[in-house]
Amino acid sequence: MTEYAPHLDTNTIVNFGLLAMLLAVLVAIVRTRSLLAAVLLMGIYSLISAVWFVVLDAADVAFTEAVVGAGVSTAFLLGAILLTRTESLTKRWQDMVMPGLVCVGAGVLLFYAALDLPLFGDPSAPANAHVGRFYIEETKNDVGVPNIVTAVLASYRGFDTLGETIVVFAGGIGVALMLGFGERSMGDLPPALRSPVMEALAESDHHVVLRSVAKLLIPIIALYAFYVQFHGEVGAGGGFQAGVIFAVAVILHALIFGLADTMDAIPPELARAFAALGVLLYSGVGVINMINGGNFLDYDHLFPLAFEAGLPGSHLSGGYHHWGQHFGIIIIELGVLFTVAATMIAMFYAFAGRAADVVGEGARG
Amino acid sequence: MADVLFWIDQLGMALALAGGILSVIGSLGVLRFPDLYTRLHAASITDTGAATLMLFGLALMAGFSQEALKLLIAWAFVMLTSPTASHALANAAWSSGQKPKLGAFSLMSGKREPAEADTASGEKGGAP
Amino acid sequence: MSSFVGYANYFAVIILMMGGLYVIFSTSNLIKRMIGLSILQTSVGLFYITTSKVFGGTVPILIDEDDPARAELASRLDPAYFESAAYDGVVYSNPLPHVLILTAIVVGVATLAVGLAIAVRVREAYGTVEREEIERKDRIRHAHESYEDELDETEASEADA
Amino acid sequence: MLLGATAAIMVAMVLMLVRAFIGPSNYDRILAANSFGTKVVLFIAVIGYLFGRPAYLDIAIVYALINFVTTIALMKFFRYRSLQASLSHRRVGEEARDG
Repeated sequence: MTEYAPHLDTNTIVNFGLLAMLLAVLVAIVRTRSLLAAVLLMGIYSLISAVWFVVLDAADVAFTEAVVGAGVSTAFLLGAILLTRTESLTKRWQDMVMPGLVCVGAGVLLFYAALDLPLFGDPSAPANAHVGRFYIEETKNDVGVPNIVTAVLASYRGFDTLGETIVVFAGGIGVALMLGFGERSMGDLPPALRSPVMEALAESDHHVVLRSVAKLLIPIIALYAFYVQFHGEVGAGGGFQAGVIFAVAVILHALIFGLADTMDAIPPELARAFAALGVLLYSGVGVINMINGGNFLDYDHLFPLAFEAGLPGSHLSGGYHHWGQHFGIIIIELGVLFTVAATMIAMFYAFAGRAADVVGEGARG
Repeated sequence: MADVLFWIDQLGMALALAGGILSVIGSLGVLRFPDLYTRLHAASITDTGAATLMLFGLALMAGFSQEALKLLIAWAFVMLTSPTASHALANAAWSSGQKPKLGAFSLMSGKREPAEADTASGEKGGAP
Repeated sequence: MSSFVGYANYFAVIILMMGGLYVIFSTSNLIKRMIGLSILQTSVGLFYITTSKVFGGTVPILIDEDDPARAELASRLDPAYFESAAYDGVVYSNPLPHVLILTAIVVGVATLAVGLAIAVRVREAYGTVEREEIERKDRIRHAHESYEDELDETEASEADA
Repeated sequence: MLLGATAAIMVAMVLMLVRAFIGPSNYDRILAANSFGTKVVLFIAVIGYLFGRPAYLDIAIVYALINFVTTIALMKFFRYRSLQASLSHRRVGEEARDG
């Protein structure tokens, strides 16, 4: 086998170009004084890294980073800035020297350590040659799903993904415990507490164009979320990305039609219920597998073996279709969709809904 | 038949290149124009123009396939969202009191206010 | 030249990591530090995906036999390299790091939201999100509480004296 | 030719980044972010064909939608400093009158 020597092709050149852009945005984020500009540059930073993931053949990761990085985390950061009322930063050079030295020192050590890593793109690197190769070869006859990443995420590593779904659910509970569910703000706003800007809304802006386009777009985004969910095995996509896209559709509705209308449409109780339902659905599939005699999340036992053998082209009767795996992956991806979408919506309600308390803040020291 | 497909591919690539050049011109415009409203013009018009050229060029290369449909859907969304975002941005900037530099005028009264820029930044090239 | 291409990605990712770390250390504003944290998390994702890329590889989605993309992708690689890296006619990048980073990003947003919620409550409790002022107010509060404890002790000792 | 289109789009992205960095007012930065997002949609579509595997077009579509939502969130934040206020006339009208 010829000794692998990395050489420049278009993929590598575009990769270096994007990394240069990332470094430029990083310098801008470090130097900027206004917190709002930092949030905006953070959106651009996650956008460039999403494109960089696309260039390096990571379609699912690019999907998640594009949707999560630009959409949801910008909304949370803006909500937090609104609630903490800090918009400009004070910078003293004294507290720049020591962190700078520490980071440069750590960077030099990491550079030295990076010299032992395999060359960029080397197929015979231990990770790519043995472990990665196993999953590329075994997916067809174990799970029978074209998208290897979804197969590993949902079937080989199903238990870990259950853990991650519960982590997202726990994050939602944590935010709800600290910021409430946003219902308190939906009470009638006493005039004293109304922030002056609300009056400015009354006559000057009427945003007709924005409202009509939003009315058109919101159902399309929600529909696209389900498309991403159900074609998760064939192309790039899956439960996580679909959940966040659905949450972004609800956030767009809240941004344009006001949180009150959105809470009428999707009440916080519904969001709480669906978050729990998703985790229940996911672990329920595991229990069904155990009832049918398999391990906790072994979807080959999703259906009783006699029933699955009877299905057309099933791998038990000579074909190569893993019906249990297909349906198992779809159902748990649906569970992940419910949990992630409901948790992101509940978190947005918590951040956006809490503004009214702070407006009248002066009560607590 | 093969050379027809070849020429369609070449036409598609040429359209994509034209779209790329148009977006570079648009970005140059965004950099060089004096105030927000002219930059909005430069950005949103060339965005939709470059999107149309490029996505149709790629759809030509994709032929009758699922990719071509996805390209057209992406084109439809860009045409729907980019002008709306620019409109909302202009509306927000205008109502927050950011006056255009060249020849500011007031909507309601219809008469021409002296351009704020003449007094504020003291530029010599005042409104005609 | 080839050793530069081999390590350049790692160096760029390390610079991004250190940039995120610097943002966390140098600012006193809690929200800006959360932004530094998410830069650090994203750069870890970049590092994992750098190790997963196989030269000339494509998205790890299995291409079925009759797809014309197979010939297209095979034509781009020199045959000697192709035999060793390909799996039934196509070179795929390593899918495993993608799975890890996919969930890391979603969990990262959940923890970002919890961190921001903590920052909001800190703001409501202390009236500020700057680290120095929070520490100063803490010291004042401790001094205040220790003074009250002394008062209680003196009253208690007088009561039972 | 496709390489030329990719290079052109990358140059356009860099120029848009420059506007995002120096943009005097925050509205310029939103403009730069919005236009940057649209250029990224085109860039993803082109490199799909440049590398011979157009598997990323879903990401281009998703990005056309998400970019709009981010621009609206930023615009509403800079202008109204509130994420919960409604922009629709009906609701605002009632609140203003009886508020």
